This record gives sequence, structure tokens and C-alpha cells, in this order.
Amino acid sequence: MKNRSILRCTLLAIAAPLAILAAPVHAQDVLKIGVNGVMSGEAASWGLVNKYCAETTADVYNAKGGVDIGGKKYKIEIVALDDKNDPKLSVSNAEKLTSEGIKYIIGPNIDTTALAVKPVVERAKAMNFPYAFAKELYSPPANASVLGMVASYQVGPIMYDYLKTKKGVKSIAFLARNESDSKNQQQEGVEAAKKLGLTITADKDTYEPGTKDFMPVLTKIIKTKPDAIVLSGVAPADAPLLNKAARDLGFKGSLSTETAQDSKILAQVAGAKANGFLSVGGASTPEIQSDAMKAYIEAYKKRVGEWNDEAGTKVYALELIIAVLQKNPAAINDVEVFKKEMETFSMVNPFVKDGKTKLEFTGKADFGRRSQVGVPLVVNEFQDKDFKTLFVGTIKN
Amino acid sequence: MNSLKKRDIYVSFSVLAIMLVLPLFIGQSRYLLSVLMNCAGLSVIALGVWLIFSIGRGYIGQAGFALIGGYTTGILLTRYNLSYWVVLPLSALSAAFFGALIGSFILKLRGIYFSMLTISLTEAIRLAFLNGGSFTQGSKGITGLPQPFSGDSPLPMYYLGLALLAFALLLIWRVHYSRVGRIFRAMRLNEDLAESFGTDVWRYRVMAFAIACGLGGLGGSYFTVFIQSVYPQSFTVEHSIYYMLYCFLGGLEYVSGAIVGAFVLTILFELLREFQQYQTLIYGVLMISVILLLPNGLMALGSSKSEGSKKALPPIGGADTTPGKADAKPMIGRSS
Amino acid sequence: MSTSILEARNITKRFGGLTANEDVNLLLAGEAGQVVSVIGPNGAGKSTLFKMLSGFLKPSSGSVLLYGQEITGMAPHRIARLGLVRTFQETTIFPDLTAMEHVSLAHQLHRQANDLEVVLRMPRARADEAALSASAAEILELMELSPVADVAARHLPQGYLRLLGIGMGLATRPRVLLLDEPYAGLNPEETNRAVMITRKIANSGISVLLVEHDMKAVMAISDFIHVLYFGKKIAEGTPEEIRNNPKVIEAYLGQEDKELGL
Amino acid sequence: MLQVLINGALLGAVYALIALGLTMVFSIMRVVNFAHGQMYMLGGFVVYYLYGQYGLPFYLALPAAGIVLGLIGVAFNRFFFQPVLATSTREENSMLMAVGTALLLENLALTLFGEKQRGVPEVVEGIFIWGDVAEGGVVLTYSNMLVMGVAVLAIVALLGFVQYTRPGRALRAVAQDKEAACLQGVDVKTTTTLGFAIGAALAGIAGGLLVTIYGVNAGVGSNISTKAFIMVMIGGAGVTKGAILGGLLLGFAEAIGYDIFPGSVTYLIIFVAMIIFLLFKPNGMFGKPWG
Repeated sequence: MKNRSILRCTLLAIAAPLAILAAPVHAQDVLKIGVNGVMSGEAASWGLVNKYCAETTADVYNAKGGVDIGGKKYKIEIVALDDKNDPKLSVSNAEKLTSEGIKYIIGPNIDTTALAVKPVVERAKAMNFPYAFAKELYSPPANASVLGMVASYQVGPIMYDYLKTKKGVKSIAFLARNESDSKNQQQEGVEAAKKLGLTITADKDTYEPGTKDFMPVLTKIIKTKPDAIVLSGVAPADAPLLNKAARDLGFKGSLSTETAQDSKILAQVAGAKANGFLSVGGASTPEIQSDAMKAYIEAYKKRVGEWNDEAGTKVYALELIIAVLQKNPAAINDVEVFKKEMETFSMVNPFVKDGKTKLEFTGKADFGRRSQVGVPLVVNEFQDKDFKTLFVGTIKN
Repeated sequence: MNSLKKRDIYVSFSVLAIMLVLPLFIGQSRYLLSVLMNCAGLSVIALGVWLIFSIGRGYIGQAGFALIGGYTTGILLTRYNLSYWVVLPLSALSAAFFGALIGSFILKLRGIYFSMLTISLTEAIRLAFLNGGSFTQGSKGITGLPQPFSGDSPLPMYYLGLALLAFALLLIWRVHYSRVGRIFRAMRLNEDLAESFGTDVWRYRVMAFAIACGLGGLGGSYFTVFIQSVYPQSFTVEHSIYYMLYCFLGGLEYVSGAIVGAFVLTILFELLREFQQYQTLIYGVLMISVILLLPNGLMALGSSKSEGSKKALPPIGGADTTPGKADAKPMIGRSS
Repeated sequence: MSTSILEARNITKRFGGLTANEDVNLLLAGEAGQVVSVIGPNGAGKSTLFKMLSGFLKPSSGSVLLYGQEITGMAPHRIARLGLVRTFQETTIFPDLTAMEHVSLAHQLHRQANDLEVVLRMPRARADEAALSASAAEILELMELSPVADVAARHLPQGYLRLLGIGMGLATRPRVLLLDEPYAGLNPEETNRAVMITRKIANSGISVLLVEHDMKAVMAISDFIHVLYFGKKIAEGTPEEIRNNPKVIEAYLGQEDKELGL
Repeated sequence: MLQVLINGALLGAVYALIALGLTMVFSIMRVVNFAHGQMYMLGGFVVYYLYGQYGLPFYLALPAAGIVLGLIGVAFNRFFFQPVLATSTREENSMLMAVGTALLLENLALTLFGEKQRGVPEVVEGIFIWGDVAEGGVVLTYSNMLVMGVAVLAIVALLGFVQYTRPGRALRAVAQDKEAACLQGVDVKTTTTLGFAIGAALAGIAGGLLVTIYGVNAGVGSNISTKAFIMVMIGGAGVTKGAILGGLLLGFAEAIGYDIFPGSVTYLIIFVAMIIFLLFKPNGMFGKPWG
């Protein structure tokens, strides 16, 4: 009898949680949007910023009583799942999200997890908006992923050209965080710089994630005497330390990166030593931000406590999703409609001041199809505790 | 021992049986199936770690061998276009081979030194693949791997996971509950004693390590085709630590402990998703509570009482009945 | 003319600056089935010598021979294979296994089946188990442990565990058995039993070398005694000779008379 | 090359300080404190808030970090580790508890302090420049000098404490042999608590010190722990001079390695070299054999 009770216990122990997991929640007129990414551990900030951005957008709409799609008011609900940067978890997260009927998912953050999720999303007839740069996510036959931001290989050549023509840079050294995404960015960067006729003084150097003292690795880089150092795929936590170490070592040239950074972190950790640091921005710099962007920042602060400039590049994904759904309500349950709309969709970028910048889907030049959110290509320069917009470009389409 | 083994049998059998029939009820939900596939794969890997615990070593290097299995799968599938049914056993064998090779050197270390060394080993293996040049494609990893089953249904993959779990369980079961397993346990409690009655301790250690690493490779290969890619960071120190946790929280005295730990912790983490950003925090609190309240693992739940009551001595003739050192706690790495 | 059974030639062991044993010679020769003891006050280097003989420590210099074959520095399990086996004071390895299972487990050397066959439970492995349990039963009989054969070790009193430890040593079918303080911590009654059983083992043709503190027991059972003092051997001889050896008495001076068994 | 050596010395001093705390806890309790890195992280946040946000002088904020972490250490010891050590049947259970506390602290910090990297204003500004680094010159910031100085000071103070004070001697006695120490009249329970508190405090001081040059975020812990493990292993677990030497060695190895090889190869070589080294000296340089 005791044995049977063990059996029953085990059965219960496995089945009961599963039953809870399986319980479907269907509420009327709720638009559920998924967020799948790393929200704990060392890289927590990446996924958390995605999550906060989506939640803020939802807050903004919900405060107005919801979003109007096809004459119906939808409340936006964000379902955010932590994948701990583990592809296995990303996959079960994606299965969970799609099984709840969610069609649009933001994230994951890096190549590893984004590629693992790709088949799941494709099969489930859903779409996701990763912040990873691997081209096989976006080039046909892939058809379910849309790059949520500007890729390094898109902004790199523009930045190097700027450095070459405006700052007289002739040689560049590349330093990457030793991870798949960053190394890819480094390789692409090296090729782009070579095409521009720049001399590459270091093309393979990396530092381990978790490094805090960058003196050793930068000592070596600086010995190659580059005019500029490009930091490939550098994490927001590392950028100020790299700037500081380079300046402490007496480096006088330019420093730049192709990813988004946060000005407060730079100011706190590196202070004036980060002056002149080039990075990619969203639309949050004061020069170009619209009132909508200001309101968004306030809403973000209300939810999270403080603004993060990294979020400036991540405001677009959900905004664009909603705009497309509003244009063609059929897309709410059918991503094929959405994909068709992507070809032609265009709207005024609500976050940029002039009211002329277009927000559409782009990426044809790089991926062969429009599979990228047409985030304006904003290059910032750090100057006295804040970012100054250097120039705004567009992605070749 | 009998009550222990019985409990072990019932739990192992129940897990397998339930997994076998569960798709009848949840076959629609890819999500639930994928959670269970994770559980199964992690159990296979953790069973290997469990075996190393049974010879008295705290092993935190299993992720390295899962990675070896994963890369063997990735490389053989993409370069040589072999069938997955050939690649799967080869992956396990290559991990077992490297396990035996490395194990024959490092297994002489004990206690904390062995544990720490295996942490370093996980890192060293990851870095080796990271710096493997075009052979391993460095940090780009190997992607776009074919899945062994065509078609849309996740069930074949699910049952492959179940089959691997059953195989791993049977293997460890047979080893543990045979003479070989007793020798392993003898080595855990006193290697010198085991050696004194003629056991070639070194050989058995290496054997155990090869089996363990083989299971690591098997699980690594499964996950590699499951997510259709493998990267240096697919299996890291953090994973190694989790595999160890599964064994501990499940219970080191039971073969099924590793499985129970893997299932409970994985499902628990999913359940806690309701708590959003507090998920991992609550997870940590619950884990500490389990360690405090159930120091011998979940499998020992409710068993301490029954064992205590058996302490009454049976009648034995003649001698006085001072309890011997038999009650001494089994400890790892004790030397005479 | 006597055959050398176990011989230590000038073995020395140093640990850093400390010398635990210096130039110790020891000979167990002649008929098989003798009981030879090594005694000495605490810190005399008995257990170091013991470990060197059984292969658990490698001598710094000197050599150990078993039936004329050099075994210096050999791994303990290989020495066990050659017929020299030691026992431990702490014996019980599985609180939950029975006495029978312990002895049967110790039959590591006389299996026919390899490990794969064991794991797969092939016929040869089963045959092994049957044969080994028969042999284990015999050993338990000899150790007078048959009545508790099916009792889990955790329930056995200390005296039985000590015998069980010796029984496990016997399971390897040794030619020479080294006993590590087999009578320590036993009450007089248990000691008497153990001494008698030791004699029975010797009578069955197994040479016994024991390291022991209990002088009374040593004097009662030994055919020959070696005395160590601060790492060096200061005397050897029959119990009678040792009892009257002035050097030995001096070495033990200040120790209680009882210890010398006088 | 001189710059490389200076980089190595700075890293080495800092690493030694981190390793000391870990080895202290190990020597007293035989616990590998997986949460050491997380304690380091908390120390960083204490200084970030006290010095960076509330404007308390640095020389007060830094000891405060030590004290706060010391108290956390006392609490952890009392409520988590002692119960586990008392009831568990295996030594590794304490390791498991350490992993649990590491997870707890990390996620607590993430919830409380947010995901962002934090930094504080420089305590001392300025830089010592001697030639151009690209031409073999040398630079050393005053901040780095301060960190190195305080690290060395903290190490010396600890060594002095352990060597010459009564509680210090009690610590050594317990580390050597718990039972013997007990027989000599040492209050083992209090001493153990003290040892754990000092270990935690050292982690806090290291974190509080380094936040001035490296900043801090909730996720830095595990990397610090892994590095500390390496240092402790090289020197021998539980041995003070081993931890110091291990820290210095790793510091120089990292600095010199980064100068010669591309990034990750350095650590591959360090790991492989360490594994091989341990095969020949299984207990590190000065460690006692296990068991």
C-alpha cells in the first residue's frame, strides 16, 4: 500500500505542476506580447531593458484605456520570461509563449538563444524581434524573425567612415568581448574597415566576459599605436572601464562601439575619461527627442526608477508592432498578414522631433528582405555626462 | 537497504511510466513537452554526476563533457553528414574517451581540490572549443543542425529523451546495485580499505568517470539536436553547478535522486514564472529551505523516521552490545 | 634453512625532516602459519612500517620482499593480489550491508566475471555470486560470525566489526595477513575471542603479522616479536626473550607495567 | 614590459585580498564559499550608496562595507551554515548551501539595486605618467595606487591580527585542528563565527575598494568567485600565504598572458597550467592533504 502511495505521490508531484502550467488564461480583448530574454545573472541588464521597454509601452497605452485595433480597445499585457541566457530555456519559453497564443515576441538577446528559438517561432506561426545580429535569423529562408535594432555591421562602416574623414583616423584596433555576437561584430568590423582602406593594427584581441581590469589587454592594443580603438559588442558595464583604462594608459585617439550604451553609467564610472566615446543611440538624446519620447522616458522612470539610454534603441519594436496591427487588424491572429504589411508599412517616427523621420521595416540590403525594424541610425558622442547626437543616418534598404 | 532500494525502484519506475503516458494527456502542449524534454536530458547528464558522487568525489565538471558530446554531434553532423543514430552513440563514446583520458590523471585528487579542479576543467574545455579555430568555428558555434526526425510533431524527440533517460537510469541502476556499485561505495567510504582487498581503485575510478562523462556526452548530444546548435557557452560552469545541485537536492543515496532533483528543480523554476522578476529570488529561497530542512535530499523525505526506529538491536549471542562505529556518518574523502 | 615469507630490508621512511623509520630489518621466515608481532611505544613508527609493508606508503629507501619477490612501492591492490593483505581498524564500510555481504564483497580477487558481465548480470557473474557466498559463509564460520551473518553492520558491536574486518581480509585468500591493532578497544572477553580466532587463522596456514598495543594479547599469541623504538628496531625474539630484554624494559620504562604484560 | 608588470602587481594585490577572505572561511569551516563573489558585490554596493550617493567620506564608507558584510557573514553562519554543518551527512552539503546563498544574494541585489552598472567618483584624482605606454613607458593612476596600497595594508593588518592577537591565535588553532583547539580552551563556536565574519568582511572590503576603479553590478559575483577559487587552489586551500601567493601569481599570469596571447587563450593556458600543476602538487603549494 505504501508503494502505491509513493507512486501516487510521484504522479501528483509531476502532474499537478504541469496542470497548473497548462491552465490556459483567456481574457477578452487583451493583446498579449511576449518578452523572452536573459533577466538574471551577469547579462541581466540586456533582457531586463527589453522587458522594461515593452512594459513601459504597455503602460503608456493602457493609461489611455488600451490600444484601439480594428475598433476594439485592447489592453496590452506583457508576458516576460527569463531564459538565463540558456538556449534550452529560451526554447521552452518560446513554446510557452506561443502555446498561450502569443503571436509577437520581443527578444531574445544574443545569437545563441535567438537561433535556438527560431524554429519554434517559425513552426508556431508567430514572430519574434530579437536583438541579436546573426544574419541567418533574418535572411530567407528564415521568415519569422525581425531584427529589433541596428546591427553592428550596418553602423560600423558609417562610423569608420566618419572617423576617417572627420577625425583623420588612418588605423584602427579592434577589441571584442569574447562571445559569439561580439566576435562576429569584430570580424565584420575588420572587413568593413579594410574596405575603407584603413589599416588594422589589431583584429583578434578579446577580453573575457567578467574582466574588470582592462589595463593588461589595452596595454597591448595601445602598443600597436592605432588612431582609433573599436570596442566590438561591448557590454554597457564594460564600456566605461575600457574608456577609463585606455585614457589612463595615455591613449589619445578615438574610441567607439557599435552597440547602445548608457550615459549615466559612463558618467559614474569613467567620468570625463569617456568624453569623445562614440556609440549607437536610439532617439533619447535631447537634440532629437519628441514629446512622445519625453513622455515615454517619464513612464519608464515611473516603472523602473531611472532611465537607461540603452532603452532608447528598444522603444521601437513594440510601437511598430502595434502600429502595424492598427493598420491591419487581421494581423492580430495571423503573422502572414503582418509579414505582408512589413513590405510597405511606413509611419512617422513618433519619437523623433522633426516629424519627418520615417519608421518602417528595412534591411533589404543586408538580409534580402525587409526584416528589420527601421530604427534611425543615431550615432552619439559622450560629452560631459551626456550623449550628444553626432548624426542620424538610415539603414540601407 | 531494502527500503532504500524499494523507494528507489518505485520512484524511478513511476517517473518513467508517467513520462511514457503523459503525452496522451498533454500531447497538445509543445511547451509542457519541451519542459519535460529538458527534464529528461538534464536527468541523463545529472545521473553521470551522481555516479561520481557515489565514488566519493564532488564533481562540478560535467558541463565540459556535455559540451564535448555536443560538439562531437555538431561536427559529425555538419562535416560528415552522418546519421544521427550513428552520431549519438559516438558523441557519448567520445565524451567517455576524453573522460577516461582526463580522469586517469585528475581522479587522484580528493575533496575540495577535485571539485575545484573540475570547475576549472569545465572552463578549460569551454575555452578550448572557443579557441578551436575553424574546426569548432570558435565563438560562432555550429548552427543549423538537422533534427533527427522529420515532421512537425515534438513527440519523437520527446520519446527519444525518454529512451535516453531510461537507458541512463538502467545503466546507473545496474552499476550501482551490482558488485561494481558496492565497490564504488567502498571507495567512497575508504579507498584504502577497498584497495586492501585487492581492488584496483584507479581502474574503477576511471571506469566510473568514463561512464559519467559518457552520459554527459549523451545528454549534450541530445540537447544539441534539440536546439539545433552548439556554442562554447552552451554548457558552462553554471550548468555544472546545477547538475551537482540536482543530485544533492534529489538525494545522493538514491539513483533516482539525480532524476528527482532535475525534474523538481526544472519544473519548480517554470512554476515560479508567475512571480516574474522575483522568480529567481524565490527559487533561491526555496533551495536554501530544502537544504536546511532536507539535508539528505528530497528522496529522503519521510524516510528518516522509519530508519531511526530500526535501530533496536537484534539479538546476537555472547558479546556485549556496544554500538560500533557503524553509525559513523558516511563521509566523502575520509582517510584512515 | 628456512624460506623467507615476508622480509623488510633496511627500510627507511622520512617525512620532510622527520625520520619515522630508520634501517628497519624484519624477517618472517620458516613455516607458514606463524604469528609475528611488531610492538613499540606510541610514536615508535609501527604504523609507518605497517603501511610500507602493505604498499600504502613508499619507503624512502630499502626494500620489501614477499616470498623473495620484490614488492617495494607496488600498489596495494597488486600486493594484495600477490597474497599480502592488510586489515584496518575501522572496518565497516556500509552500515546497511550485512556481515555476509561485506565478506562477499571483499572477494574482489577471485571472480571469474569481468565488470561488464557483472553489470549486465551475465551467467558467469551469477555463478560468481553463488561461489563467493559459499566461500563467504566459510569465512564467517571461521570468524565465528555465522550467527550474525544476516545482520546489518550498523547493528553489530565493535568486537564483531573487528572480526568482520579480518574476515574481509581473509576473503582475498592471503598468504600473509597484516592485522592493524586488531584488539584495540575491545573488552577482555572480546579480546580473548579475537586472539583465539587469530590463532585459528594462523593454524590454517596463513602467516600473520600484527601490530598491537595490547601486550598481554601479543605475548599470548606471538611466535616472534619485533620491538620498535623511535623508528629503530631495538630487539627481536620470542615472547620470553622480549620480556627479559633490558633494552625493551628500558624503552617501556615509565609506561605502566601492565602494558608489558609483566 | 614594465607597464605589464605594474598591471600584474595591481591585479595581484587585489586578487590576493579577494583570495584571503575565501581561504579564511575555508580554513575555519571547510566551506568553499561560492557566495564570496556575491559578498564582494555587496561590499561594492555599500560603498556605492554611502560614498557615491550619500556623500559619506570614503575612509568611513570602506570600513562600513567591511562591517556590513561581517554582520551578514555572522548571520549566514548562524542561520545557514551552522545548521547545515550540524545536520548534514556529507561535507559537500555546505558547498551546496554556499551555492544557494550565492543565488539568493545575487537575485536580491538584482531586485534591490537594479540591473545597471554603478560607479563612484574617484577618491583621488590624478595620474603618474612616465613616458608613453606605446613606447614602453609607464602610467599609474593615483586611484590604482590607492587601491594597491589599501589592499596591501588590509592584507598586512589581517596577517598581524592572525599572528599577534588572542582571537587571531584562536583562529589559527581552529584552522589547524578543531578538536585540539577545543581542548586548549578555545571557544570554537565564537571563533568560527569570527572567522566567517572576517572572511565576509574581507570580501566586502575588496568590493568596496574596487568599486572606486571598476564599478559594480549585481552580476559580477560568480566571476570573482571562480577567479578566487583558482588562486586558492594554486596556493593550497586554507593557507594564508598560499592565497596571497596564488593571488599574485594569477595577477601576473593574467597581465603577462594578455600581453602575449589573444584574450581567451590566456585563460585557457592558465586553466590548463593549473590543472597540470595540481596533478603534481595535488594540495597546491602549501596546502595540507585532503582528509
